[in-house]
Amino acid sequence: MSSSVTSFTPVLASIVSLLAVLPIVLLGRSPNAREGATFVAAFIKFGLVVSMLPAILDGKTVEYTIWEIVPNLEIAFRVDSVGMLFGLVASFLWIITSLYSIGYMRGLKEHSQTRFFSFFAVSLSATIGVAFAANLFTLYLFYEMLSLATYPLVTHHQDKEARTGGRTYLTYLLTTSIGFVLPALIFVYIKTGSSMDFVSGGFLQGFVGPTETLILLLLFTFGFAKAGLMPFHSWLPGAMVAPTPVSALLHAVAVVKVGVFCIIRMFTGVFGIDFLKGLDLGEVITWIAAFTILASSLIALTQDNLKRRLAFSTVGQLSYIILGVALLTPQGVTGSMMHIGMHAFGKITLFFCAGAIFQATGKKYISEMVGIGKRMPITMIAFFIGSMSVIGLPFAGGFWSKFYLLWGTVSDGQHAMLVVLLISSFLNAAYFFPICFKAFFCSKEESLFEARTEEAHPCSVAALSVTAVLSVVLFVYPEPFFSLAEYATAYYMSL
Amino acid sequence: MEFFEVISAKFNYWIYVIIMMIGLYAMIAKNNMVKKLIGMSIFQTAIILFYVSIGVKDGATIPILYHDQVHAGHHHDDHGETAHHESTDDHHASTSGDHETDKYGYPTRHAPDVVIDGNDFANPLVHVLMLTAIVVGVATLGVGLAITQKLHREFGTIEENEIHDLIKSGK
Amino acid sequence: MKSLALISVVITGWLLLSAVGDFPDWGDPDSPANSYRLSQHFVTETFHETAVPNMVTAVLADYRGYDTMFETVVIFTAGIAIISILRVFRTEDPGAGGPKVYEKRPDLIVDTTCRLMIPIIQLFALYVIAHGHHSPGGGFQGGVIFGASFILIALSRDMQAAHKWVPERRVLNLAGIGILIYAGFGLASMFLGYNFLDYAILHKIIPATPIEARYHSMLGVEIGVAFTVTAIMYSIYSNLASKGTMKEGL
Amino acid sequence: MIEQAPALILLFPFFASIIVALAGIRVPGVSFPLTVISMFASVLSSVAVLVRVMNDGVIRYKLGGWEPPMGIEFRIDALGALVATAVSAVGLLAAIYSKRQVPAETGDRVSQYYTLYLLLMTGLLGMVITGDAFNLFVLIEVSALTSYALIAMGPRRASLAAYKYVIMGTIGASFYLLGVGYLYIKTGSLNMVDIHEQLIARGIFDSTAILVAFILITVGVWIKMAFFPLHAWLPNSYAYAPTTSSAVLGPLVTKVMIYVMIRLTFTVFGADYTFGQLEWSEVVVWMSVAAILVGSISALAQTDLRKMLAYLIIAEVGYMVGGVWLADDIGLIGSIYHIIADAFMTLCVFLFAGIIFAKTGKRDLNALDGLFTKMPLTMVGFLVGAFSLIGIPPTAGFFSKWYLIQGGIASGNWEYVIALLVSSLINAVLFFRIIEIAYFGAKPAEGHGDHHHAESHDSKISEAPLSMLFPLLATAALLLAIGLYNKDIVAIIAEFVSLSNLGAILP
Amino acid sequence: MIWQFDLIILVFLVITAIISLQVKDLLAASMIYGVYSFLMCLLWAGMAAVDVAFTEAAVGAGVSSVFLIATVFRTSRRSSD
Repeated sequence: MSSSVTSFTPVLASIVSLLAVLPIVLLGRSPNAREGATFVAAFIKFGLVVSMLPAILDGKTVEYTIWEIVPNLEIAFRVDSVGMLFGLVASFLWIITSLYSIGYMRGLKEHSQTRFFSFFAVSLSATIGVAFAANLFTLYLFYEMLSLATYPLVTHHQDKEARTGGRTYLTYLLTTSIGFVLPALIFVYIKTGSSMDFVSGGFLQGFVGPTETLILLLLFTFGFAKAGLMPFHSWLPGAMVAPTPVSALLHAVAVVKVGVFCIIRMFTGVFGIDFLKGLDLGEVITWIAAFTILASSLIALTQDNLKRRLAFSTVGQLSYIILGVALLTPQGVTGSMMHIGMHAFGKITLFFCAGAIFQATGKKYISEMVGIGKRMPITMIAFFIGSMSVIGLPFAGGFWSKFYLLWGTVSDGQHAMLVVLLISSFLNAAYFFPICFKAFFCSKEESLFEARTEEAHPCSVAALSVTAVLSVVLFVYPEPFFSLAEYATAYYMSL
Repeated sequence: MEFFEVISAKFNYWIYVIIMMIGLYAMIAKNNMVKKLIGMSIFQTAIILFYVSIGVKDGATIPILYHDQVHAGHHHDDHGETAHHESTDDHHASTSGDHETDKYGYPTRHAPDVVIDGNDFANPLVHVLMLTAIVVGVATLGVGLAITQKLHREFGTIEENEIHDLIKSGK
Repeated sequence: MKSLALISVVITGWLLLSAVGDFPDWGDPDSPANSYRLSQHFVTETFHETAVPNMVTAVLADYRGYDTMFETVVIFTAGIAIISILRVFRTEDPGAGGPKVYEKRPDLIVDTTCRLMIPIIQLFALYVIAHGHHSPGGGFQGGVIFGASFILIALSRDMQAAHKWVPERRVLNLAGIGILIYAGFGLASMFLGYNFLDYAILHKIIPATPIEARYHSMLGVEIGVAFTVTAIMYSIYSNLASKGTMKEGL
Repeated sequence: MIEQAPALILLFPFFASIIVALAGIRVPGVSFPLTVISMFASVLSSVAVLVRVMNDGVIRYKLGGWEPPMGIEFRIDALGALVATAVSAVGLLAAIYSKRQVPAETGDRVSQYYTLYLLLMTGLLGMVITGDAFNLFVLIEVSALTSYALIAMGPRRASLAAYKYVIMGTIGASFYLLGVGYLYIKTGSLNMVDIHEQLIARGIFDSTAILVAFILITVGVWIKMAFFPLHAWLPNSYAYAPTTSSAVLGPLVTKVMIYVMIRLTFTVFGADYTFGQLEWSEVVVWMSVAAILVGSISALAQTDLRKMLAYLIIAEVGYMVGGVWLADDIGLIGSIYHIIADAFMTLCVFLFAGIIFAKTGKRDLNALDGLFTKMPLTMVGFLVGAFSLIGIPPTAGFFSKWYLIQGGIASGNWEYVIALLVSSLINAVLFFRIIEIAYFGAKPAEGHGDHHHAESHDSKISEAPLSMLFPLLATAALLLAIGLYNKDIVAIIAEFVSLSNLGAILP
Repeated sequence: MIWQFDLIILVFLVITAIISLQVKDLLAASMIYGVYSFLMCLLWAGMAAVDVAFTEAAVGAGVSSVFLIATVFRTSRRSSD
């Protein structure tokens, strides 16, 4: 991990989608060309990210400094293994989601599609920016950009409900980022006087006392409210008013993962695992995460709206990631990082399914979906696979990350957390399987659907099939995520 | 008399404060706009009084040179002017034997023979400043009165509380 | 409002009075203000440096000429401001509200007296302007007196009579030209290579030594000031007295 | 001519104002081009001076050729040159905006308007570059008289506001004058630098008169800048003035007064005295906290767009005064940087308010209904300004908050930090309220998935005319540029701050 | 400068200032303000500030009073306080 390559690629990877906004807007009159532009940008982006993969797997980092914006503080990019992992997931899923959104938006004849695709591209730019940020300042910059760029997406419908959802969304995100992260950021800047680069073992050690560390830790952990840690989670269900592709990519992948990614960065690159271990501060966060996991799972059980249930499931799953890294054990950290990828594929499948159901039948509530398996078999099979992945059952990628998380609890003797994880897995199963079960196994009388097969727009179906298949593939071949996570763990825990 | 001596040493400064406070009070408390502006003028003249008091010197007169001093200067001046018209160089050769000249041969000091005692004349600087302040005062008064008239044209009154009532009642 | 006023008056008054004890005695020639080189210089050196016996005029128009230029600008601003606030250009009903101004009764005594007085006033004003170097007075005082003579015309006859002398356009032209005269001296110094308002360099274009150039330039700027002040004083009066209509005065 | 650049900064608008007054009455059409040309020339001169100051250090320009303290001098250091550049640039942009609105809002008084406008700019620029305490008073009055008139040219309520401003402004200016008198009686000098030297030479920092002078000057300047609780004149004045007037008064008058406060605090009294000897920093910072909170919360209660912005100015004034009185290098840098940033962001939102008023004729927030589809470019410009006021990177507002908060933390004034953050959030609420109205419409559709209501607006794009749009977008671009190049601006400011001797007096 | 003379004028100044602000008839107030200015002018002349006194006589006692009176004629003579 010592050597680094200077290359403009990370910057390009980030801004390519920002640049794509121009053709998207200009081609707004002809939808096919516009979506073509989106795809081209998406593929270029993915290609750029992948092109850096060999270097990362070689143990190098790719760096580029744009310029020093505040004295001693640069806007800089650095791709390391964690960032690469996240960047891979996000840029790949953009392609899939674009495919899916075309189906969804056209299927429902949504308005203002140009605006939708433009801001989608901007959001992706911000996401990759976060993934490849070299220091805390750059990270914050893109974090804020993401909050604002997603606002028009969340409120796409421009009705009263959207306004309420949008308000909640921004209130939570801006309050926490301006109220918590910004002062913490400036405090860190003053205390260390450094450029706040993420480095192995953190850079805070020796600059701040234990109390300050605790306060900073809490400020950062809650401040990155995109991670949905309770009590700052309620924007997430609120944001479900967005069109489903938005919910899928942003609220199962980009936005929330940006939140947890930031927290991982805090633990590994800012505070340093060893430093936190020395002060015994991980435990505070683990308990908060544990509470969030259980509470959100229980709430999810009570939800009838499918997207809201998925949203609360997401809240819980995000806390897995936080919990994993807060365990401060190598296996926990590895599990956390892997979970970013694994959960992404699982959850996006689920959201795609929910969107496809709405698109084809207009149904939003779980109670209305009895017998839907016969109407939309592909979709519901995919839904089943996605559920398995999220629950952490074998034959889906989620198994591996769950496995590492559990190992992480055991290896450090934190049995309480082990219990929490197990209970929550059980709860996960409890809120997903009934849906699948009732979809397929119901009597003719119970079924609310006529027995004819009618799937959603083919683009949508293709998209959700791909992600479902990939979830299974990741069980068989978790290698890319696994090795990246291993690298990262080794680097940040100086093993 | 000693008591008066003590008082006389500073009483100007005390009374200027009193006058100024009268003006300030009127500016804030009065309702009538013209009254407020009168208060403003009183307030400003009090400040001018303060400044003028700074410049007073015991035993000094108005800051204009005595006639004989000027006369000496003017004599020289007239001479210089005529000489200048004829030939600059001659003029300086003849008159500036012991007087300083700059590199172009012009005198650097007018009438260097005149001796002026600094304590003979009151401080002219404050007078200059206060000329400006008086002008500023009348300018502000004029603008204030113009606004008052405009308000009267629009609201039909020059009492501030009545205008507030009119605005509140939505007229 | 009254209590607020009382509180602020008491606080300010107490503050100001508390500092009085710290002042030098009234009339003390050795107080810092009077003995510092600044005022000493103005008293002892003004004549040598500018050849003007009235130190106030010299300091006003030369040493602090920049201030004085803006003093003139203040007057000018006030004139323009009052026109922009009050003047009614359109011929709609102007004097809505307000008491009816008294019927104009031509009064022989007033009329005759003013007729006699006004030339004298104007002559005196010119004297004050021109003789400001040697006696109290100068552009401001003279200008105000000159302006007052027009005000007197407007008061004793009516505004239209005064307008024959100084129609509105001419007033504004005079005011602008006054400032241009003042600033023109500054600009001329600048074009000749010295700093703004450094009259000494003007000896290159007027036949005089640098010191005399200062002396004469001061007269020039005083005349500029007088132009502006005359015009604006009358302009302010005519606007205020006619409530912006410029039709009939008081 | 480069030696004369300091004088040219204000001579261009000054001469132009006279020419406009003379020629504009006959040919009203010349007023606008003359104004813009002279302001542009003024910007160029300011930039020239700025470059020279950065290369050669402080410029002293002796007016009339007299050696200070006998004569008046311009004394332009890095701070003055920077602020002069910003002021003239804002003046230029606001002038361009006024092209259509002046005839529309002031009727027959176009030439008077531009005369006053240019005189206002003359006064403000003069205040920035002068080095003489009394000259400052004269220029304060020039700019004050023009402001009164520019405000009173508005509709009915504007006159009342202007009247209050006359009274308050005169009290403020007179206090300042009195304070200068107190300094003069103790030091005998009027030149700012010379006063400071005399204060040191005579060793009279303990004197009550100096203390009272300090209080009078500070309070006088506070009144002029509408610092809480002396702000009562501001909201109505800026809200009811013609939009063209508030577009130039809002950004500039308060900011220049803050510059004056900094100038007097550091050049005349010196940091040692202000922050070392007088231990009032705490009190003033608390006052600024109150200003920030009161300004923000009052803004929240407004439905009139410009009144809301006027209250925001009060909060912003609190930022800057607080930043100065943190008595911290970074805080001071933040304050000065905020002067620049805030001038442009206030200009940006006031231009926006003006455009809305010009297009719809309405003042309240509901006038913004559905504006994203009708005037997308205007909204883009506004968004940048709004984000800057909220403090979202990479706009200028973010970085000024960055430095201010840094100063607050470094000096341990946590209440100030919290107030800044709270006000940021309140600004977010304020502006997202506007954004919501513009985006969703005043009354969004009830049901979910009303997908077509926006479609009906699409065809009706009706942007503001270019003379209004250009300044708005230029301001927005400048805000981004100021944000992105904040390091260079801060380097200029640091030049001044390093001379301010602030670091030495801190414990 | 004769301080007894000054003191008397100063006392009169305070009195005229108060009266001009208290009297309810604005025309009278304007006139008394003129008196006040004139006294001020005398005082300054006594303090050797002839130029200032001259200006005050012309501006304060003269033109300012005329402006005030013009406004009073054009608006209203009555004052509530």
